[in-house]
Amino acid sequence: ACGNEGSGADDGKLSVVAGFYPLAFAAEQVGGDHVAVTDLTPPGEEAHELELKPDQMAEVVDADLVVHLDDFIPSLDKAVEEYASDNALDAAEGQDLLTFDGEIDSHDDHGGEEGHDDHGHEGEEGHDDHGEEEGHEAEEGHDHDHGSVDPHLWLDPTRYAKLGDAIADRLAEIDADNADDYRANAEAFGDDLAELDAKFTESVEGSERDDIVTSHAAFGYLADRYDLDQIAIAGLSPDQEPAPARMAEISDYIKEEGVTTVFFETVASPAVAETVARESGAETATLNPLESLTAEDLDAGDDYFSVMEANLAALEKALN
Amino acid sequence: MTITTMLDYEFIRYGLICAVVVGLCAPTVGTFIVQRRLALLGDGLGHVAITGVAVGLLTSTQPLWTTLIATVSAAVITELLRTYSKASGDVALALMFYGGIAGGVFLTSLASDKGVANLHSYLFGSLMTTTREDAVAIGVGGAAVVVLMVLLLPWLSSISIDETYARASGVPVMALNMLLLCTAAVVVSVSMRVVGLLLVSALLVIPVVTAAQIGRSFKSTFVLAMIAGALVGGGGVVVSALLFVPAGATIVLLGIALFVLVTVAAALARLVSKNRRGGPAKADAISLSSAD
Amino acid sequence: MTITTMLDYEFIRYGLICAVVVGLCAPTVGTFIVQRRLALLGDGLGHVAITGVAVGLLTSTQPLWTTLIATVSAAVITELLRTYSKASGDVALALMFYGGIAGGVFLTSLASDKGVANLHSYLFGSLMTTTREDAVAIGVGGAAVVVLMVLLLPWLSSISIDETYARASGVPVMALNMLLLCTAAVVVSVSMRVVGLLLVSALLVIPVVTAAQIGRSFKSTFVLAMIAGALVGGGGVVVSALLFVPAGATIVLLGIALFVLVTVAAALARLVSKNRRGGPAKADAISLSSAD
Amino acid sequence: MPDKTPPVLDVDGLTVAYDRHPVLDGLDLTVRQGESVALTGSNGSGKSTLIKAVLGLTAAQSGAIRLFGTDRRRFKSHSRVGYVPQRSTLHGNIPVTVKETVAAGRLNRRLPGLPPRAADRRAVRDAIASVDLAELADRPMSDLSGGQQQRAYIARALAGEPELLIMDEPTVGVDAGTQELLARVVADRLDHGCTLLLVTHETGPLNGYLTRTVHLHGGEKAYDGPTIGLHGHDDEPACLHPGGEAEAPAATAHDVPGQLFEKGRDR
Amino acid sequence: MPDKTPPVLDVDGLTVAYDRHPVLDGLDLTVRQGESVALTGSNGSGKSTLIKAVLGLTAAQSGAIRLFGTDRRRFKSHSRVGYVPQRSTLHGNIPVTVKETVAAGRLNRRLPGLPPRAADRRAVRDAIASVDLAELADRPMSDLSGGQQQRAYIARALAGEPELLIMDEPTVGVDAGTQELLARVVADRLDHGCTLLLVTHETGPLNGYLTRTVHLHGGEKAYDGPTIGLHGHDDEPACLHPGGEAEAPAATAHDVPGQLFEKGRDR
Ligand SMILES: Nc1ncnc2c1ncn2[C@@H]1O[C@H](COP(=O)(O)OP(=O)(O)OP(=O)(O)O)[C@@H](O)[C@H]1O
Ligand SMILES: Nc1ncnc2c1ncn2[C@@H]1O[C@H](COP(=O)(O)OP(=O)(O)OP(=O)(O)O)[C@@H](O)[C@H]1O
Ligand SMILES: [Mg+2]
Ligand SMILES: [Mg+2]
Ligand SMILES: [Zn+2]
Repeated sequence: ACGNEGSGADDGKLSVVAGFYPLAFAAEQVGGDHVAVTDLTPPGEEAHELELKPDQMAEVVDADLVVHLDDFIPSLDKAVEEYASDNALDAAEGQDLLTFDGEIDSHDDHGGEEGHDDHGHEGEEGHDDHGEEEGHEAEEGHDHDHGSVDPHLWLDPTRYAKLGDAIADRLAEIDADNADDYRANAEAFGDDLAELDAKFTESVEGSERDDIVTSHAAFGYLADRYDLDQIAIAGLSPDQEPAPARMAEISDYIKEEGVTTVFFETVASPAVAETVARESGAETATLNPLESLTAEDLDAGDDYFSVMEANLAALEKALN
Repeated sequence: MTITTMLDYEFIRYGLICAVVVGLCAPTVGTFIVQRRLALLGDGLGHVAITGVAVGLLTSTQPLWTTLIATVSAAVITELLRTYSKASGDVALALMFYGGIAGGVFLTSLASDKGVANLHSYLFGSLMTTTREDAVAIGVGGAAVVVLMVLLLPWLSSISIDETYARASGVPVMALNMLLLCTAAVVVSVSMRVVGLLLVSALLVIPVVTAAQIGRSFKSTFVLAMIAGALVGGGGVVVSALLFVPAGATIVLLGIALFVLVTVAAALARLVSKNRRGGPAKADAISLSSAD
Repeated sequence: MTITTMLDYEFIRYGLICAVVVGLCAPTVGTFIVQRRLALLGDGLGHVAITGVAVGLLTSTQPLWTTLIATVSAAVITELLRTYSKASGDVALALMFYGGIAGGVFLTSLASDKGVANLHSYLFGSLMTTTREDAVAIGVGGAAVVVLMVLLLPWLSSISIDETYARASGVPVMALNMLLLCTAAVVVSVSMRVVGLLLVSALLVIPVVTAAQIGRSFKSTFVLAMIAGALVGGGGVVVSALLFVPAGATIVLLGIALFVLVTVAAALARLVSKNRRGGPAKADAISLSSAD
Repeated sequence: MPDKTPPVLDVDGLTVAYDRHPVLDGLDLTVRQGESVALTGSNGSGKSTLIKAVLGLTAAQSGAIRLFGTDRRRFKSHSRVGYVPQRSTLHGNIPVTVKETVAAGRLNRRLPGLPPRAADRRAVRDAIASVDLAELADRPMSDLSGGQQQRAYIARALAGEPELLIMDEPTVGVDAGTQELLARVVADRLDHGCTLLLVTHETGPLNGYLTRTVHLHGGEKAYDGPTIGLHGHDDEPACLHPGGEAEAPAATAHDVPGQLFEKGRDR
Repeated sequence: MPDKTPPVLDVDGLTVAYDRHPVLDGLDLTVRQGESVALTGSNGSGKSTLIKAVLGLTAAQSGAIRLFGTDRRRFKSHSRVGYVPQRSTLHGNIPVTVKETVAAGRLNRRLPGLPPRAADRRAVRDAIASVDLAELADRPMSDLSGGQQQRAYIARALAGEPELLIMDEPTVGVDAGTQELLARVVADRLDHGCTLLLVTHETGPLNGYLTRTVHLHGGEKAYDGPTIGLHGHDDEPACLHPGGEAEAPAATAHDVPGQLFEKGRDR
């Protein structure tokens, strides 16, 4: 990489570039005043669809640390590999990752899980036509470019805390002068997350039901941590057009098991969830997978913790 | 799910209605579109719709309106390009395609903090999530389009078949062209919200080219295309419900299968009749000469 | 980033090289494609690539190979359809489009537990993340394509201009058609991994139609298209770096802007020369009659 | 006769140029009701251009065109004019029958959105019969031979029962039998007061009915007068024999003789 | 002469049918080197079909076709045959000049991938000059008038310096001056041993050089013999006057006279 003048160097701060919101949030929490964090995914934008613009590429090249998640934003992966491999931290490193197989739900005679497929659309050029593609098809919205590994590890507070520690270690290496501050910040971040984890455990453990019906399988880590059964309608991606038979099957299941709520995600179109809800007489509610926050969320002062609290409230209502 | 229990589900009933109506209605517009070699118009309009939604979100206007405005103006520009530059229809379409995508990407990148990211949820429907209101709207709108196209059939076919002659003989070519392309734009913009862009743009074309393999006149092709569209639409929903596969893609693949089947059958029929030509040929010749 | 510091970044240098090379090379294939009214071929091949990647993932084959196989066979099928059915080029393309998309959707839905989800990362590149190896590969491959197209120019143009005559006069039409479409398939499949599908399919068309507005012969259009492609490719990267906008979309919009500019300028030039026709007209007439 | 009937077509100082090449240069032409005019001239002399300008298919730089006394731009009775273009060709993906092709020539007598009346159907049928295509009426145009297609285009022009028939080399590729049939149709129309403007290079049965010849050369009328030498190479009568009866002074302005004259600067 | 030279084209029992309609029915035809043959017949009698079958543009149901003694399917010396199609038209988005169009007719003498040699360039230039288009050589085809375009297509066939020239109504829309020019070109080629097969409905200067006439009717040869009545309506000589010198017995098998004969069942 050339020209490593470091954009943050002007004001003496380390420059940290993060792929999308949860990574940026963790970096801010851990880095505190010593770092300037750039979130490559603008508020409200689909992370997977990100096309890096020349100025963003320059930021990646010049950054002191790039926090990314392998297989999540293809163009960032490639940029890191080529131009920032020494300064990069893969958020998945050292984590106990879930694959979509089986772990998430048991209802998949036909393709269920897998989470997400990818989609990219408006983002990079290519997609688009592409975008089209799915576009053509599906209802859309959120999506994920991940292979058979589920990337949404920040939805499990304990795994998210490990990411905080990893970032602290790297920052300490780069900026030994402030190493203690980073470690302390990471610890505080971990404590907040432990508290959140306790709240989830408490309310979910005492609940009547343990089925969560979602429009797609973004909540595997949440389900894994709290022993829930995630039943994803479209199976994989929210972009994927659901098979009518799958929708009928889930409607039947909802009726049989007395599930009360069908969840959809903030950024995805609620159409599939609403249709299944209408068919089965259940209600709909939102769960936020937190891949990115909208400008309104940020203006309203929301952050990871407040959104997770809202998710918890929605879960409590649905499970009891 | 079996073929008998399938209709117990409301969403399948509505999906079936929409698929059959779009199957009937899209080819009526599509026949003229295909005749003028604009087979990819539907897809192109879909690309432009992306820019339309982006503009709507940026200006805080209801995206349906900006989409309609964007697609209708794209249709008008395509027509003007075709008429006034040396470009043929496919070139005009290509410019619309790439301009539409690039415009959408560009606008989103300029103002990504306004929730523009979520374009696609404004764009793409799915057959299986249609509601009662959707079904009613599609039914009424579809019927209106079919009636309009049938009434104007001779005029629209004349401008599609030989535009220069139509112009010379006083047919209001420009007005009819605009009417046709704008109808296509409205059909695509409205129904892609409900049934998905792939489905509506494919049904604009595939039934028509299938019908053209066996049709012997413009009118018979028009009618056969409607029948093929409705068959494929309805059949696709049933098959997809039975086989655990997505409805939109199934309908399209079924349409392509029908096209292949019909094309091969027609080719075989030609071959067979050629080989036993001694018989019918002679008969033909006789009937012709006696009629003389 | 300023125009002077821009080239300090390696990724901009490589992106610039790739954009200019694709800008030079795509129109050489594109000229023949556009002449035969297949302007949307690039986009169609991209859609088919989706199915190719899906097959690769399902069968655990390297996706690049299945993509190549899928796009090349799609090109071959398009050509066969065009030759043997009554369908024209745009119809063959439309079938390929919709079949490609629907096939991809269908396959993914059948086997979504095999990591098929991740289609797009196998499909789409971005100009700003090209590496040295990418730049070298694109440079060598692009040069080979340009040389091939230039050498075969008279033959390829003859089949694009009047295919029936070419066949009657013994030109190996089928072989050349296949060569052309397969070259297009390879160019699209390979370079969309590096520079993105939007960019390569748009550069296949836009520079060519721009050149056709002012070219007076096939050959001059061919050359002008290469120049326009390289200009737009290079210019787009510079503009996008200066304005903080995505490179691919910028190049495409710049290309469309150039097209509009050239078209309007050409129309104005015609108008002006018409109005002062007294002068040149007379001169013309004289030179013609004296040459007689 | 010509001088007593009202003008059907009135072209006044018509100038048309493509790019930098002037094709028609201040052309005047008046055709009166009942006349039958042969429009001749070598290739590229502007015959088709004149016709296209009259029909509004090509923009004129200057000059006025009146059809039945009305300025072309305000002219709305399109059914009064029938047109056979030079070299019509098929395109499009969908089969179109002969009947459908011919019916397009009747549209200008129908109200948009309404079905054809009995008279419309009859006119189409008669037009098809008059070019002897009745047996092929329901066959797709693409199945027809070149000459048969040309006959369908002639029928299309006849279907509107026009008062002014403008035909650009209509008998190109049409066999002798049908040309005679057509000559009788034309004669019949002329008897009914119809006017005829016909571009031709050929000799044939039709030419016998063309009583006036207008010869274009260099963007101007080189000859305008009675047809000379009805049978034979009569497509260039005035120029090969620029006789004294030529009314157009332009004819004498050219001093190039015979062959060369025909391959002059206007190509 | 005809009987002494080797056969250039040999058609044996050729049968072609479109859909259920037979067009050619066991047709035999031999054309020998140096002959100049007029192929006549009413519209739809199968003239173009015969030519397309000879050139491999239409599949035959049965029969053999030999070109210069070689079966058509194995025939590779394409440069020995020149072809002017009936009704060529322009399509495509990119301008193509006259020179580029004509150069396509020379490709069969060039090696793929190699640049044209001086002889190739000269042949193209000469072909263009021979139809009097030299001044328009660098103009796009779309700027040309109908007759000028037709002349370019003729030049294209000449550019390959063929030994057998097959022309399907080549002089359609071509003015008298150019027709005479063309007649001289053809005469020159005939002098050099070239063979000519020409479809025509028209009379014109070219017809004087067509010494043999083959008349098609009902998918068979109705007449095959010397051309009768060289000037005048000579496109149907044998049928209007089925004289005794007709070698084809088929001609006498028809008992339909004159006019009706020409509009017979084969349309
Ligand atoms: N593609 C086709 N499909 C079906 N029928 C066809 C096709 N082409 C020609 N025909 C039929 O074959 C017959 C012979 O056609 P052909 O073009 O050979 O006639 P022709 O003698 O060249 O006539 P013309 O003088 O009008 O050019 C006609 O009756 C025509 O209807
Ligand atoms: N679209 C065009 N663009 C430029 N020039 C044109 C165009 N159409 C015709 N011309 C030129 O205008 C002149 C007159 O053409 P026009 O078609 O009127 O000739 P014509 O008399 O009908 O000839 P023909 O007997 O060959 O049909 C020709 O020199 C031709 O080159
Ligand atoms: Mg003309
Ligand atoms: Mg013919
Ligand atoms: Zn996700």
